[in-house]
Amino acid sequence: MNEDGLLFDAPQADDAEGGWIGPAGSKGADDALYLELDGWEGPLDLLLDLARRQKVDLRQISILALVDQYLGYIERAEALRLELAADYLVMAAWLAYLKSALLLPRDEQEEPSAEELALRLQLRLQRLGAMREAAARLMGRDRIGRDIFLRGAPEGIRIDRKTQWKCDSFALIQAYGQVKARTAPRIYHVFDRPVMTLESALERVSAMLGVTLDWMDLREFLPKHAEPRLRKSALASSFVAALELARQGRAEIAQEEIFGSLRLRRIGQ
Amino acid sequence: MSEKPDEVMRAVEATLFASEDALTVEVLAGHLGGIDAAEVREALHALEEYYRGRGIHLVERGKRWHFETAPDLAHLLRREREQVRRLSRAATEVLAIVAYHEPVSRAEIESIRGVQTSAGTLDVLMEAGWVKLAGRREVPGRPVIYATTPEFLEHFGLSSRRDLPGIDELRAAGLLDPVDDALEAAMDREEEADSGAEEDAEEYSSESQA
Amino acid sequence: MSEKPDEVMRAVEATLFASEDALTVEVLAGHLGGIDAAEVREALHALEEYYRGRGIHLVERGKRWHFETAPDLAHLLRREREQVRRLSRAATEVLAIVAYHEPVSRAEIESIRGVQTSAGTLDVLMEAGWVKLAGRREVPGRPVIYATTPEFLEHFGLSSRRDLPGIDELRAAGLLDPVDDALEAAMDREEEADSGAEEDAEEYSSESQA
Repeated sequence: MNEDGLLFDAPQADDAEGGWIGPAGSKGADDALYLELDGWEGPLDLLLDLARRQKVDLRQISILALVDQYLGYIERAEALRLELAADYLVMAAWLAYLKSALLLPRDEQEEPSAEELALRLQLRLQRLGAMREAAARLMGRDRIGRDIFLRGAPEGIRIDRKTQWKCDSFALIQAYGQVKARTAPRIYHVFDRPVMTLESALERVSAMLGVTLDWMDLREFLPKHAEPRLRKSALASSFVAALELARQGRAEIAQEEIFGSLRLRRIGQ
Repeated sequence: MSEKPDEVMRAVEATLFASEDALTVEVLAGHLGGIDAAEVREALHALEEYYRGRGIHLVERGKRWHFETAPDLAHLLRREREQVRRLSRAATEVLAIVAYHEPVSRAEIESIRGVQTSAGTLDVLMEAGWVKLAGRREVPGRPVIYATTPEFLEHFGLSSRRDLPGIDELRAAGLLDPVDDALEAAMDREEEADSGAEEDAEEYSSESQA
Repeated sequence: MSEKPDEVMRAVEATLFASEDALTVEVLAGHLGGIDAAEVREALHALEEYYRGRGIHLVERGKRWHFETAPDLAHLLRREREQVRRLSRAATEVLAIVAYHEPVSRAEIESIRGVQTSAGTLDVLMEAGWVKLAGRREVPGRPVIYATTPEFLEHFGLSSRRDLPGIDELRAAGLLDPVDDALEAAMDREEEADSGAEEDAEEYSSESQA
């Protein structure tokens, strides 16, 4: 939020207190313009302090007088070769501009008008002043541990939670049944499935190859009228048998294309 | 003032006396088991009355009740060792701004103070338990916003935020409104009056009604 | 009982309230600065009388005075809140195993259940008063063994452990049939809602593979 960007669009100093220390002994040299050892929390703080010294309601302060006081202060600080934080200088420059604008005839002023800028500054000072006062009143209240005390040794109240467990005998017995069922030895039944072993496939394929010299499709080696599951097993076993025969140099295998039919022929001896 | 305290009063009295923390009506009713909240509230008010004028008072702070010593006895009880954390000026100012403007974002605090708030300042207030995060404001950037806690009210002896010193006057004077709103109202006034003097007291006091 | 407490009474009342320790008449008198011990004593007795019958009493113990909660309200300071919770499935199983096989060691329970049993499960059963330590088994390692209690029999309406149905009866009742996964899942979910079964959730998922 930068509603007051006009005033504070320059980098602001950190609010470390004491970053802005005047030389000791200068205090009281000038009633309106002394250098406080405590320093201020930024230019607005200094302005508020100066405004307060006008000893009037913040709503009635003279902005022109305030500007002069601030600029005088800054000049004085510079004469004393004090390191001034950048935002104090930014504020000084802005106030110098404000002052010159306020002195111009009204119809020569730019927008926003100098009066508006001055009013805005005044409103800000009022708000900061109000909060500063509120803070002081708050801190001055009767405070716990300083002015008002709580009981020194309270016994303390405590709620102990006690659990009442609930379970019935059916749940108990059922749980035991489940343990038993879960951990009982299991008997596995493996059913016989119709298969053609590799041995029988080898025997069958080599026997059938012996009958002819022509290429034969692998499927022709499979038992006809076999049930589908046996056919599947026979196809797998016969394929492996064909590879085995090829390895032994007793048969050759051909396939025209990928996934094409596999043909088989005896190698004549 | 009843001559003889009834059982609910005695129970409420004993529980609050023994408790380490301030308790709400609801917590009290819950603790006492099955006692109606209205009945507890009634007992609290009877006790509050009963303890008026005594060395100990029963007080309500942010809807929580506790016993504490009477403020006028502070001179007898004030301890040599400072038990209260000394806050820096920046921290007291930030605390006041949070209390009077809550919920408030850090940028809003900074715009009132005219300086950046160092990270430590809000931390100190949160550590003291007086300020807490109160969510985010639903505007671009979703800034975190801050508010005060019941412990804040308790520590400073405030029944509620309405008890903040001078808050009604500040609100009436528009001093809790953003500068922009106040500026707009003042400019409107000025146009009507068609007078340019910034020192015109009447004008500014009329702002407060705007 | 004085209708309006005098200033000494108020000061004594507040001082004792705020003090962390019980205080003697002399310490009180010293603290209150220049008040006669006799006057303090008088105030203490007046206050003692004043608080009689209230939720708080002012009492003297070994010459030192302090406030305390009325003895008949002591129960308010330590409230017990009972809550009924269903035993988790793991705990029910362990309880059943203890009942059928007692005395058993934890290792034996685990070997019967086929899964690890968290220490908390047996604690819960002991807290419930249904299982107790029954010594140690005189084998290497001397493991602790567990058995059921008379409260267990009472709670489950059994006159003796022999009333528990045997394996054959369980089978006849269909209780040895494996539960289907859906039911198991449903029960797990129920247990989670019941809470207290967090440590068992993993056990079950590994059980289902077992």
